[in-house]
Amino acid sequence: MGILEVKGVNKRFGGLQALGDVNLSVAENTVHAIIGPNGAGKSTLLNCLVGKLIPDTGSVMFDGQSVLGRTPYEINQMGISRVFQTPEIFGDLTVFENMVIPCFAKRDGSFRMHAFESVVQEQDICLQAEQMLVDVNMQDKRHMHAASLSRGDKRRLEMAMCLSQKPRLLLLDEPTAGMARADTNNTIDLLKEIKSTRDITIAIIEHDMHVVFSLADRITVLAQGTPLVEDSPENIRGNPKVREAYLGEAA
Amino acid sequence: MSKFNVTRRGVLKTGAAAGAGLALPTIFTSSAYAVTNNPMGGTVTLGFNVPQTGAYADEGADELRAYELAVEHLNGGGDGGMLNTFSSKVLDGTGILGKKVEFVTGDTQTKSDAARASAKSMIEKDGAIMITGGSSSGVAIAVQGLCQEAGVIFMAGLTHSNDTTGKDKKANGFRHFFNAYMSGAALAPVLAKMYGADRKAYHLTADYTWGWTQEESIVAATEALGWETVNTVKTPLASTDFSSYIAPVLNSGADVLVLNHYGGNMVNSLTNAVQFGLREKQVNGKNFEIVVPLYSRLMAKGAGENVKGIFGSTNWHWSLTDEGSKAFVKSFGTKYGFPPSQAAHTCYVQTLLYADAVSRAGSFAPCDVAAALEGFEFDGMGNGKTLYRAEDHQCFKDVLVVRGKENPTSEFDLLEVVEVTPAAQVTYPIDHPMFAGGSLGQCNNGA
Amino acid sequence: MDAVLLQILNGLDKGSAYALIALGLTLIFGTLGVVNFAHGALFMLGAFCAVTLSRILTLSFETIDETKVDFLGNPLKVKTPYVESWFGPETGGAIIDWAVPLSILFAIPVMITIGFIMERGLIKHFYKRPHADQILVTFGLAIVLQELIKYFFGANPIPTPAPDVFKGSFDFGVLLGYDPNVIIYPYWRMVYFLFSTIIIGGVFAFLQFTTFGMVVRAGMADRETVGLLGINIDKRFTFMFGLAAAVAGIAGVMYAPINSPNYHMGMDFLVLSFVVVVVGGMGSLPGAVLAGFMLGILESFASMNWIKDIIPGIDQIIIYVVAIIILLTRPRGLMGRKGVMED
Amino acid sequence: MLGISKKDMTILLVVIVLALCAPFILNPFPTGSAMAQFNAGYPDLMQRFVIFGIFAIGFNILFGLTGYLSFGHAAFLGVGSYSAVWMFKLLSMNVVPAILLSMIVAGLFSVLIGYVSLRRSGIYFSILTLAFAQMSFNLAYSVLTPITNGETGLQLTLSDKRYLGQSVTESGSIPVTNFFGLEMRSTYDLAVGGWNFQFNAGYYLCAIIMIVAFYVSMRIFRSPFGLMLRAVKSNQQRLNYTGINPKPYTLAAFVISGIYAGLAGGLMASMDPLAGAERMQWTASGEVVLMTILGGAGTLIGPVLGAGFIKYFENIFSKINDTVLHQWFAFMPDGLEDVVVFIVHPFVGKGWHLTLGILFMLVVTFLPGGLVEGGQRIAKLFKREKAPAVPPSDPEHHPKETPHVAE
Repeated sequence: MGILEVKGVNKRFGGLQALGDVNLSVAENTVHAIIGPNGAGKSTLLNCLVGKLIPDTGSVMFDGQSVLGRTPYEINQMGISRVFQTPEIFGDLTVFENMVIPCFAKRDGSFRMHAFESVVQEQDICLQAEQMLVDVNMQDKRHMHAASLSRGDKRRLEMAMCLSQKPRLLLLDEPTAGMARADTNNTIDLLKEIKSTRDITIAIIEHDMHVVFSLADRITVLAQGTPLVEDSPENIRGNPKVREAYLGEAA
Repeated sequence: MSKFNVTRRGVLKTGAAAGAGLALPTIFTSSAYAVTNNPMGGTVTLGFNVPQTGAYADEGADELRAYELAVEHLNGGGDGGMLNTFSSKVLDGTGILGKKVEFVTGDTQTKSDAARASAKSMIEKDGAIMITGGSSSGVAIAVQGLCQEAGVIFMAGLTHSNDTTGKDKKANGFRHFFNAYMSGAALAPVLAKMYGADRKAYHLTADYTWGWTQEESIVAATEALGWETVNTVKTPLASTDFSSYIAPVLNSGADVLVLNHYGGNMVNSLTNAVQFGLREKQVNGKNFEIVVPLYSRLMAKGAGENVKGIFGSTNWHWSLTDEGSKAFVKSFGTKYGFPPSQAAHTCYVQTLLYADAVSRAGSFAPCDVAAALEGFEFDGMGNGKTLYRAEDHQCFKDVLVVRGKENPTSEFDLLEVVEVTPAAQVTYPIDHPMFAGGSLGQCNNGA
Repeated sequence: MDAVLLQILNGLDKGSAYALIALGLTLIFGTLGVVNFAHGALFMLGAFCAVTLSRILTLSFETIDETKVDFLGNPLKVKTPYVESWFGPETGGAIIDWAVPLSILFAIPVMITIGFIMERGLIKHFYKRPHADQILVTFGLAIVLQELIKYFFGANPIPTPAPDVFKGSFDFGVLLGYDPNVIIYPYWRMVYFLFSTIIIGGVFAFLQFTTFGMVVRAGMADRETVGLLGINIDKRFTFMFGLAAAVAGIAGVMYAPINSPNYHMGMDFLVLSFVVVVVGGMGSLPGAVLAGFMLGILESFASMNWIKDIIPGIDQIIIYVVAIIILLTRPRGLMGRKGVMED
Repeated sequence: MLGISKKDMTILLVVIVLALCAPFILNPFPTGSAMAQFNAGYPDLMQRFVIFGIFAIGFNILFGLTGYLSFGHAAFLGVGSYSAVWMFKLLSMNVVPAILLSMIVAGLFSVLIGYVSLRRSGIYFSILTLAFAQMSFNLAYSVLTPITNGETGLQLTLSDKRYLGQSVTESGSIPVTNFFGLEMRSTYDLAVGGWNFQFNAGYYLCAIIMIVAFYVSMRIFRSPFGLMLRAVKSNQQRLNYTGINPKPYTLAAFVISGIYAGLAGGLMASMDPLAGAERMQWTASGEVVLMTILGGAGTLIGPVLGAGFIKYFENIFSKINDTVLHQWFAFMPDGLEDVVVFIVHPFVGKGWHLTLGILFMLVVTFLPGGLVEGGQRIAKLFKREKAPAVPPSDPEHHPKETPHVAE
């Protein structure tokens, strides 16, 4: 039994079958990559996991509980954090304030009317945020506006924000899309470090095979909205069906 | 540091008199025996509170011209205007009680809030001893209430609602302008004479207090003479296009349309009604007619040719030929190049009446002034013999029934006076139901 | 039934006024991304183009008529328009009579020029600024424009009649077999409705069938991409602003005989036309037109007596009630696109 | 101290000093001088400054922090005023119950409108709030006249029953509003040389409430709640995926700002017991938007500055007439005097709208951050002379331009 169990999920947009009978099981404390050509339904699947979309049929269970019908913030409170393809951060706020928000969310839940305390007096929260900034090596940028960070820093910040919530499942949506090789390698290192130092399950959608094969423990290949095959990286590499459907053109 | 001299009222007054001789604002102080803004130096300040922005700005501008003229005449400038024809002769062109008249102006924006703020600033900051002006009843009633509380005299400008001297009357407030009841009483007999007693009327009424009192008055007056009221329809204040209210009129069986609108509403509803060709139609075998009970020449100008032949009532018109009107038109026309409006006339007269009352009372104290105005009978101010009734502070005087002129000779020559209804015919008992409720209360000297 | 037909006619007319202004607002918003609070003022300026032209046409010389006197008792100065003395009273009178239709020719260049100046001088500096700033600056501009008009023309409405031919009304009822006088409709309002339809159709045709229009539509959909194609979209957008100003202007010209123009008529329309635009869906031209007609007709229905008897005061609030219902049932108005002005 | 940082303490102290010394600060010119026209230190206007300051401070909590632009906040002010006047009519002339009721009623009303309107965002939200407010205004002006007294506005009359107080005073007039016996209109005058300073009880009540309101808003700005509100403005998507539900936060901000508006309305009625329907019109809602943006949206002190700026124009510039102009320029030779008066004339008195419009355009064009930014630029100029400018560390005082170009 994996921490995330997707069973028989279908999703149609008008005449287009975006997802057709998707079954997926992500085991705890593994890195599970989902790959597939453009339009294979990777993003749709991800959106079904986080509550942005509701599948037409099927079930999505996280740690034994259904996520269907829940809103994104409820699903996040269950322990799923999501990193976006283009970093979604609070551009108007400082780096430090960006880090503080997930810490509050973790401690206080989805809403709390703490209108009369001061942020700076919440010492435990501030310490946590500070520590996380040190962890990702951004403490010197704590007063900068997040919008003025470089793209790589934004990604790191977003990742750090997600990690500071200590999620049980981290969803990464093409974390290296559009990155230069060096940045990509840095990201891989960062993810490797996360994987080795924390008890965390990671599901990653990725185009870059280099990234996928450096990180993944299991790989699911999606094609035309249906899982083609699920296996270990080595077997995927040698699978002729995958080669034909996907790697043949892409790799 | 000993210059810091914390004083109560009494000490201050001497200081002020010693200063530039200015009336200092003293509103709302708690010390007794004083009069709000009692002028101590050689000048007296009047507050002219008129709409300077918004739809009534032109009317406000005309009021302001009249006030400036009145001040000029009070101070002995110009040709003296109505001072020469006024039946009371105490004003001699040396200001009021020997004090030179100065004035401050404010913008009512035709909103009761803004008007009160503006009046308050004149009282608190500029030391105005009397507030006058305005172009709508809502504003007049709101400012009248303020002046009552602040202890200054309010000489209303253009306000036509029955309530101003009805349920909302105040001891410190006085109205020279006529009211909706008087419009009805003056207009109905003329309408019955011109259009016959067997008529069916359809009313369109601006949906706020003034509109309602006018509708009530006209309905009562016309029904008393045999007319039937087919329907009364309220139109939203914000309306600019009245087509959907006018279109069903013809099919309602009515043969007269009464537009209880003023200002921009009146211009638009009349224009729309004429556009629909109502006046060329025949209903019940009679010519369809339109009536605008409250006319204003300034506003009628906005309706252009559409006013031709349409009956209404007005407080005063420049074509009157009595000595007072002629004197006023002459000095106003000479100074500004065009004849004054009825609003200008009322504002001019109100200023003179106030100055006269102060002079006769020998005091600026509102209670003394009020006593001098109450029951005051005068003549030579344009509407014949006039009485400021003591019980409700309403002026009773002749009312004009007018009609849009068919062949105007100039852009000012829009209305012709059809009948001058004598004051007796528009006078009503003090306990008339349309004016029921409310009481003057006690006059307030303020301070 | 007759009452309903009558109110549909009235509604079409009101609706065409709303639709025309909303169309211009949407053109500017859709192409330039600017919320133009000064659009009502452009409508007002258009109406005052009509006033100005009729003032110009009636420029007069004075002769003194000794037989009559003016209000001060002096000999009366009689004014004769130059036009009448040049072309004779017959032709001259006809020219003056047709001042409003003629004003269209006058208003188009004037309004396009005003639009160009506005866009180049002010609006273009606000493309990248928050909507709140755009609203504030255009609101300031609207105040300035209307105060200028007030300064020169006064606050009172100025009568601007339609040509005599269009006086009176047409009896539709007789045509449909009703009694006379049941469904009547003024000729000039019919002209206004037809005119609006033509303008609206013209704008759509222009956007649909010309290359220029296609580029603009593409720009409305995705500005950056079109910019990347090397098309000078800015110049075209300037032109669009001029076009929108001209549409608002001639709408104002034609509206002048319906209600005498005054300096704040733009503000009176502004709020309503914003409601119309939003109910139609931000950035959607068909939505703006549809919502304009729909709200116009519903407003007319709400003024019917028996409806007012059931719900007193409904005609005061109908537009807002409808707006609330539509926005709550259709998140982005009738035809709005996702993500436009939602943050 | 007071749970705020040293820097905030300084700002608060400045506000306190400005508010308490306003009768001096706003009356810089001797009463008799030609410039006395520009004095604003009389009770009514000072009260308006702080009352609209409160209104704008509250509005800023919604608009400045969350970015939700409400075009209907005047409705809450109006509702607050009506409740306060009703309290005076029915209960007593003490302002405390009136103000409390106005806050409660405005709060409830804003829960209702906020709950519905916040189902949409962006301009759709704005138009929903506008629609609700315009409905309130139109109905208050006409159909609801029995409750609101329509066109004239709700006022006190001699026949009001006051269950905890007298209907009529011994002298036969309507009793005045008071704070446990202290009459709101009582004023002490202080004459110093040519100056005349007025200290009004009502003003000081308003000023103290404004200081408290300012302090509360400061605490909100610095609180986790305030941080969440800014996060709502910055990126709602991220907030959702960070486990935070933006809805209750925005609704809470909406209601808080509604209560502030109700408080302002209640205070207005307490200073001058009349509630006019125009208070609820869209122009009144627009006014508070203008105040906030003009002063600097999202900054602490900006809205107060903006409120003062607009109210000053409305009340001072509108009163300058030609006679005053001639007095000012009397020192010039006659011909020149007339020319100058002719040039200045369109901009003052009845032309005050024109000046205001031009100033809006200038401020928005050249000071995107509002008057606060203007102040900062001036301060920077001075600093630069002494030392190189230090990069600012306080984000609230540097509202970033957020490009919102539609698509």
